[in-house]
Amino acid sequence: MTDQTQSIAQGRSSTTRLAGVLAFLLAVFVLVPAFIALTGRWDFYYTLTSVALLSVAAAGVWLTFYIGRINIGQGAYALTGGYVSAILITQYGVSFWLTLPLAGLFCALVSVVIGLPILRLRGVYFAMVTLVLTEVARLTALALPVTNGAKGITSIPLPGELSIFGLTIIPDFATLANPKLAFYLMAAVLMVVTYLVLWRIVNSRLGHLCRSLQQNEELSASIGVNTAMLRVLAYAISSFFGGLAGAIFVAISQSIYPSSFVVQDSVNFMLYCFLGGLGYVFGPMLGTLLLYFGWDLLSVAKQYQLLIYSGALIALMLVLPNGVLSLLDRKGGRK
Amino acid sequence: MEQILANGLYLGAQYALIALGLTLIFSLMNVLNFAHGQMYVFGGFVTYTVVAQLGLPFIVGLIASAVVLAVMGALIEKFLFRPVIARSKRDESTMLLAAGIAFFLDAVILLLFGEKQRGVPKVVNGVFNWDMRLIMPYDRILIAVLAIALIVGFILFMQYSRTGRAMRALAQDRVAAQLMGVDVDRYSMIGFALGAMLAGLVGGLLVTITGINLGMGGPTSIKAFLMIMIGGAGVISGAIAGGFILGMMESIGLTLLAAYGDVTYLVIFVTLMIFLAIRPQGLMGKPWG
Amino acid sequence: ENAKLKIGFVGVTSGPAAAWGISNQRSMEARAAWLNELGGVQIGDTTYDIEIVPFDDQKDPKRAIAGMEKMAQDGIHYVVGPNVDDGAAAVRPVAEQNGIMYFPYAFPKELYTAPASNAILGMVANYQSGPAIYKYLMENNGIKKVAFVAGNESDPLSQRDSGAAAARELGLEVVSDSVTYQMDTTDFTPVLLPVIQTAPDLLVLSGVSPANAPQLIRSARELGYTGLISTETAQDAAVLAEGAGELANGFISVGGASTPELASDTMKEFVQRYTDMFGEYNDESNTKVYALEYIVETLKANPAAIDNVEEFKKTMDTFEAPNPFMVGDAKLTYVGTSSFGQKRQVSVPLVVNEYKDGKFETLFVAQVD
Amino acid sequence: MIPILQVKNVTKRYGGLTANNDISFDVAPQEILSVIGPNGAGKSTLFKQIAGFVTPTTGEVIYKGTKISGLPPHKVARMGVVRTFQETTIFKSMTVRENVIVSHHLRSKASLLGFFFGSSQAKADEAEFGKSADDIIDFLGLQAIRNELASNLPQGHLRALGMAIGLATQPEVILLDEPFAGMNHDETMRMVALVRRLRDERGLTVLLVEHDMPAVMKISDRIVCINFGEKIAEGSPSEIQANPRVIEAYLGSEDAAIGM
Amino acid sequence: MLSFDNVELYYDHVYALKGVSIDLMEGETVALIGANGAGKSSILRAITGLRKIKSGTISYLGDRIDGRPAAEIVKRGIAMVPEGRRVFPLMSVKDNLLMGAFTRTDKQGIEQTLDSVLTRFPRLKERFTQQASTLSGGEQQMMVIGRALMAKPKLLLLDEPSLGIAPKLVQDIARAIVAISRDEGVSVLLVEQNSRMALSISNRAYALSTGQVVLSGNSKDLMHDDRIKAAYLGGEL
Ligand SMILES: Nc1ncnc2c1ncn2[C@@H]1O[C@H](COP(=O)(O)OP(=O)(O)OP(=O)(O)O)[C@@H](O)[C@H]1O
Ligand SMILES: Nc1ncnc2c1ncn2[C@@H]1O[C@H](COP(=O)(O)OP(=O)(O)OP(=O)(O)O)[C@@H](O)[C@H]1O
Ligand SMILES: [Mg+2]
Ligand SMILES: [Mg+2]
Repeated sequence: MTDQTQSIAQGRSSTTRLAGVLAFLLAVFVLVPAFIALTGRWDFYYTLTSVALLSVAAAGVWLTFYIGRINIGQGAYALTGGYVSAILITQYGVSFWLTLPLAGLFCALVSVVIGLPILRLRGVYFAMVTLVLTEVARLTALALPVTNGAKGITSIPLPGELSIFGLTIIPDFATLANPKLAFYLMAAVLMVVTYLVLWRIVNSRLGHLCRSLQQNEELSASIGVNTAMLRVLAYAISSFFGGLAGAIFVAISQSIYPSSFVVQDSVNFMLYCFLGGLGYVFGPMLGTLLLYFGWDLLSVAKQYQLLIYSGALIALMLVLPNGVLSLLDRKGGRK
Repeated sequence: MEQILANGLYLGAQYALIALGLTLIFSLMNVLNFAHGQMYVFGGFVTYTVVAQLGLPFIVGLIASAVVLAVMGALIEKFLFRPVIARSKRDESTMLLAAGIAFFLDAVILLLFGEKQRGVPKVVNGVFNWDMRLIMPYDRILIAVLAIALIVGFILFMQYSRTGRAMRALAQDRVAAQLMGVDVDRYSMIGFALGAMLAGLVGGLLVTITGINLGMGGPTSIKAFLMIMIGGAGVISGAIAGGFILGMMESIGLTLLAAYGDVTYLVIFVTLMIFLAIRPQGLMGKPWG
Repeated sequence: ENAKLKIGFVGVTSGPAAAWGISNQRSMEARAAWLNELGGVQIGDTTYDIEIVPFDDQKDPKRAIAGMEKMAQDGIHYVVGPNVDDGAAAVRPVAEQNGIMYFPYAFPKELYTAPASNAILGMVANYQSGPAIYKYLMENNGIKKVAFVAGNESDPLSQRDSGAAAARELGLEVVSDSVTYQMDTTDFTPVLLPVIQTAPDLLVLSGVSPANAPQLIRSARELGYTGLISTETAQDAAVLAEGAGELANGFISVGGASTPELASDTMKEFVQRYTDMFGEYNDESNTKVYALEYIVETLKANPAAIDNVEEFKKTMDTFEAPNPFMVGDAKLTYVGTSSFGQKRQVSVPLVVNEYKDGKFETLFVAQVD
Repeated sequence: MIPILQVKNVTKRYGGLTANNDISFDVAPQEILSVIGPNGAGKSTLFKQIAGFVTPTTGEVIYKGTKISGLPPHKVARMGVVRTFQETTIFKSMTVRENVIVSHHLRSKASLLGFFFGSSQAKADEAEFGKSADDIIDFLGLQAIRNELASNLPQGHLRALGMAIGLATQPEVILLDEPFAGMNHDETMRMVALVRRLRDERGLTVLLVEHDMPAVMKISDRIVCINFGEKIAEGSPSEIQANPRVIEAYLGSEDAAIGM
Repeated sequence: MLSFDNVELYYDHVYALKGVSIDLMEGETVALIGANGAGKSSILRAITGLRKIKSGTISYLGDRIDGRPAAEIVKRGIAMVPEGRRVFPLMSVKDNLLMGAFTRTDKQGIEQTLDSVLTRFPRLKERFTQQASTLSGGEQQMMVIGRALMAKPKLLLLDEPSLGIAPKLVQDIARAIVAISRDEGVSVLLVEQNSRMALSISNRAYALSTGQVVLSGNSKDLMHDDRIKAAYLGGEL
C-alpha cells in the first residue's frame, strides 16, 4: 500500500518536501485568512474549522486502519472528549485549555480499557463492535447523571485566557472581536500538529511495525512484536485525537448533547479515510475537506443535495477505488 | 413469561430474515452492506405503493417488493460492487461504496416516496388472547409464520438447490468454485439479488404492522450487524441464531429492565461486547470471518 | 421587480430524519410563494418579495452551526429552525454574535430565558400543553392515573420529565414514567406491556414522532388497553389512518388550526396551495406555518427591524396583529412570560385535537401566556 | 551435554481431540532435529506450543532451564526461540527487503519514543538492520528478488523468505515448519546446505518438520516420529528409516525414503 | 488434444510465461517440471481461464479456448486440481464431491461417477459426511482429485498433488493417477516438484525454466538425461 508513496517520498529530495510543507502551512495560516478577508466569506472560517477538527478525529481512525482495524467508533471518543471538557468546565471550573489534554487523555485511557478485549477482534467484527460503541457512548451519556442526561450541557463559557507566568499566550475568546478566526487558528494548529505526529509515526519504525501488524498479526508476533501492546497503543493515540476534536467542538457550540456525535459521525470519519485513501497519511485530511466542504457547496442543489452528493461519492469510488490520493501513483490502482 | 417468549419469537423471525440477506451478501462478496436497511425500507415502500395506492392485494405487493429489490440488488452488484472489488487494493474499500449507496437510496426514497410514515391496513384483524397470559394479534402471528416459512425455504434452497450449492461453494473458495464450472460473476449477482430481495421482503411483510418510513434504514442495518456478529459473520445458521437471540434479548430485556428505563439496549450492547471478547468469531463463525 | 427579503431555514430535510424539517420548509415556501404572488409584502416604504434560504443540517448540530454561519454570511437576520434541541443549543452562539433571531422547534428553557434573547419558541411547548390537556381530561373524563412512555432520545426524554412533573403538580398519580424505547423499535408490544399492566387512565406518548405514534397506539390497543392516549406533539391524520386505522380513534394530540371549526379561509387556501405545490399536505404544517407569518408581521409593525434585531426585540413586547389562519378575532402576539420570564414565544392557539376516522376534530382550544 | 530445549510430557487437547499426547524429547545445542509423521499427526501443533502460540494442556517446554510454555509468542521470540509457518506467512505488501528489515525488531535498542523522535539510536538501528537484512538475503540467495513485492513471489521463494524473516530475529533455536515444501530437488538440496551452514556458522539449533524424506534423511542429526499425537520413535536417520513402526505409519514401503 | 501455442502471460509487469508451446495427445500423461516460479502453475491457470493470456493461442479439441471464462472451459471437460488443494472447508465430503459435478445434469451419470470415485478412494467413503476442513492433508488431496473426477473430465490438470503429503500417501496418489489415466482414458497434465515421481508416471515431460520450455521429451529418456538428473533429480541419489 504505502510502497509507492514511500518510494516517491524517498525519491523526492528533502528540500522539495520542505517546500511542500511550507506551502501547506502558508496556505493554511496565511492564504486562507487572506482569501476570507478579501472575499468577505466569513462563514468559511467555521466550515474550515470543522474540516480541521474532523480531520483530526479522522486521523485517529486512519491510524487504526494502519494496524489493520476498521474503526467505526470514533464518534464515541469525540463525544466522550466533549463531555469531559464540558463537565470539567461547568462543574469544576477548570480552564478550557487544561481540559483539552485531559479530554484526550481520558479518551485514551477509556480506549485502553475497551481496546484490550475488543482489539482481539478482527475484520468486520471489530468494525461492527466499534459501530456499536458509538451507540453505547450515546446511551451512556443519556443514562448518566453527571452528563445531565437528555438535557445536555448548555451555556458553556468560551475558552478563557491562557497564560503562563502572567504572560498571556492566548487571550480570552470572549473578549475577542473575531472568535471565529481564533477557533480557526486553534483548529488549524491542532490539525497540523496531529498530522505531523501521524507522519512521524508512519515513517518511523513504529509505522513499520504497525504495517507488519496490519498484514499479518501472527507473523508479527513471531518476530517478537508485542502485538497486543502495539494495537492498544495505536488505538489509544487514535482515541486521543478523537477526544481532542470533540472537546473543541464543545467549545465552539458551547453546548453538548448525547446526540452531538452519533453513529453517522463515526461512519463519516471512516468515509473520510477511505475517500482520501487508506494508503496515504494525508488521505483523511483531503477526504474530510472534500466530503465536508463538498456537502456545503452542494446546498445549491436544494432537495437534490443528498442525491448528488451520494452519486458523486459512488462515482468517485468507481473511478478511484483506492482513494483520491491514488491519483498520485503513476502506476494506477490495479492489483 | 409466555408473552415474553412469543414476543421474542416474533421479533426473532423478522430479525433473522433481515440478517440472512446481509450475511449472504457478506459471505459471497466479503461486503458489509451498509445499505441493507435502506433496501428493507425500499421494499416496504414498494409494497405500500402497490397495496395502499394501487389497491392491489397484499401478496402482489410482496411479490413486487421481492422483484424490485432483486433487480436492484443485481444491478448494484454488477455495476457498482463488481468493478470496485476488481480494482481496489483493500477489501474494506467496498464499505465506502456501500455507505455511498445507503446515502443514495436514502435520497431516492425521499424523492420517490416522501418523508412521511406510511403503512398499509392490517391483512387480518383480531387478537389472539389466551387468558391475558399471551396476547398476540393475528396479523403478527401471520407475519411470523410467513417469515419462518421464508427462512426454512431459504435454507432448503441453499442446501439442496444447484444454485444454493454454487453459492455456498463460492462463499468458501472463489477460485475452486470457478474450477467446478461455477460462473462466479453470475452467481455473485444472483446472491446479491437474493440478499437484497430478502431485505425487501421483510420490509414488505412489516409494512402491514410497523409501517415504514425513511428513518428506519440505518437502525435496521445496525441491528442486522448485531445479529450477524452474535451468530458469526457469513454463516447462515449464525444469522438465524443471531436474529432469534437478539429478538429474545430485546423482549426479555424490555420486560425485566423496564423499571430502569433506558438501559435495555445498553445492556444488550455491553453483553455483546463481552461475549465477543470471549468468542471473537461469534457463535458459529469461522475464526476471523 | 421587488426587493428581496431573505428568510432562512436551518433544519433537517434529508436522510432518515427528513420528516422533521420538510413540512417546516415546505410551509414556509408555500406561504412565501403565495405572498409573492399577491405582490409581495410591504414593509415600511419598500415592497419585498420573500425568498426562503434553506439549509439542510442533517440533524447534526455541527452542521447546524455551519448553516447559521451561512445565514449570517447572507445577511439574513431571521431564521426558522433548527428542529431539535441539540441543534438549537449549538447555533445559539452564532445567532447571538451575528444578530440573528431564530425560531427553533425545541423546548429547552435556557434558549428562551435571559440572558438568551435571540430565540423564539415557534410553537407551544409540551410543558405548556401537557398541563392543559391533563387538566381538561381530569375535569371532563375523570382520569386519575397517568403513564408516560418516551423514545430514548433527548427531546422525548426531556418532554417526558416535564410532563410527568406537570401531572404530579396537578395531583395526578403517575403510575409509570420510566419506560423508554429505541427510536427504531419495530415492535412495541414488549415496550408497552409493563406500562399497560399499571392500568393507567391516560397514556402519554411523550414527544412521540409521527412515525412511532400509530404503532404505539396500535400496540397499546392490541394489548387490550382501553383508556385514553395523548401526546403533546403535532401529528398527521393520514399517517395515523394508515398506521393504526380505527384503533387510533380517540387519540388526543396538539395541532394547529386546520380543523373545520377553526380554520379560516386563509388556512384552507394555504392547505390547498401546499397540496398543489408538494402533492400532499402534512398536518404538522398547521403549526409550522406561523413562524414566517410572525416574522413578516413584526417587520411590518417595525420596519427598522429589517436589519436590526434589537428593534425586533423591542417591538415584540407590544406587537399585535390579527391571526389570518383562524376564524374569529384571534391575534398574533408574543407570549411566554410565565414560562420564560420574557416574551420569547409565538402565540399560536393551543388547539387540542382528537383523531376520528382519518380526521382531527377539535377537543378544546386554550391560550398560552 | 545439557539440552538447550526440553519438551516434557506435552499434551494438547482440542475439545475431544488429542493433538499431542504426552510427548517428550530433548534437543541438544546446535543439533538439527526433524519431526516427522503423517498428516494431522500433531507436528505443527507441537511447534506452536514451543513457540508460544498455543499453551499446552499439560506438560511444559523448557528452554535453557526456563519454562517457556505459556509465554506469549513475542516473549518466546525475545528469548531466542522463533518459528516459521507451514502456510506461507509473510508480510504480503512489503518488499522482500522490507520484510526482512522489519523482522529485526527484536534487536532494536531504541525505545518507542526513540523511534518516534528519530533518536540517534533509532537511526543507528535502522542502518544496522538494513545491512544485516542484506546479509541474510545474500545468504539465502534472494538477491535477485530483493525489491519484489512479497505477494508476487512463487511458492519456493516464499518459503525462503519465511526463513529469512525467522533468521532476522537472530534466534538461537529456529523451528522450521515444512521449509522445503514446494521446492524441487535441486532447490531443496541447496536449502539443506544452507540450513547446515546456519548451524555450523551461526551456531543455530534447528527443529524441522518436513515430508521430503531425502532431505530429512540428509539433514537431520536425529529424528522424532509422531503418529496420532504420540511419539512412536526417536533416533538417528538410519534407525528411523529402518524402524518398522515408522514404515508402517508413515514411510510406506522402504523405497519411499528415497522419494518414490 | 490440447495445444498451447507460443503463449505469453504477465502478472502486473512480471513475465510468467514467455512464448511457451506445449502439446498433449489423447490419453497421454504429460508432466511439467521445473524450478520455483518457472511458470508451471501459470500454464494450468491459463488453460482453465483463471488468468488471461497476453498473446498466443490455446486450443482444445480443435477449438480455441483462450479468453473463454473458466466456467465454460470446465464444461468442455477440463478439470483442475489447484495448487494448495482448495477444498470447500465447510462442506461435507459428499457435497465437495457433488460440487465437482456442478456442470453435469445427468443425475444417474453423476451417481455412477460418485460410485466409481468412492471405489477408487475408499477412504472418502469412510469420511463421506465429515466436514472437509477436518480431513487430514492426504485425505483432502484425495478428495479434490475425486472432486475433479466427478466432472468426468477428458483432461485432468494436477498442480503439485504431493505437496505437504506424507511419503506413504504420495505413493497412493501416484498410483491413483496412473490408474485414472489407464482405466478411464483421461489425459493428464501433471505439475510436480517431485520430479522423480512425475517422470515415472508420465509418458512425456516438459522442463521449464523462468517461463520457457528448456527441455522436452519422453519421460523414460528424460529420467536418464544428465541435465535433468543434475537439475531436478539430484545426481547423487
Ligand atoms: N485449533 C484447533 N482446533 C481443533 N483441532 C485442531 C486445531 N489445530 C489443530 N487441530 C487438529 O490437531 C491435529 C494435528 O494438527 P497439526 O496441524 O499439528 O498436524 P500436522 O502434523 O502438522 O499435519 P500436516 O503434516 O498435515 O501439516 C489435526 O487433526 C488438526 O485437525
Ligand atoms: N499473483 C501473482 N502476481 C504477480 N506475479 C505472480 C503471481 N503469481 C505468480 N507470479 C509470478 O509468476 C511466475 C510464475 O509463477 P508460477 O506460480 O506459475 O510458478 P510455478 O512454476 O508454479 O512455481 P512453484 O513451483 O513455486 O509453484 C513467478 O515468477 C511468480 O513470481
Ligand atoms: Mg503441519
Ligand atoms: Mg506452482
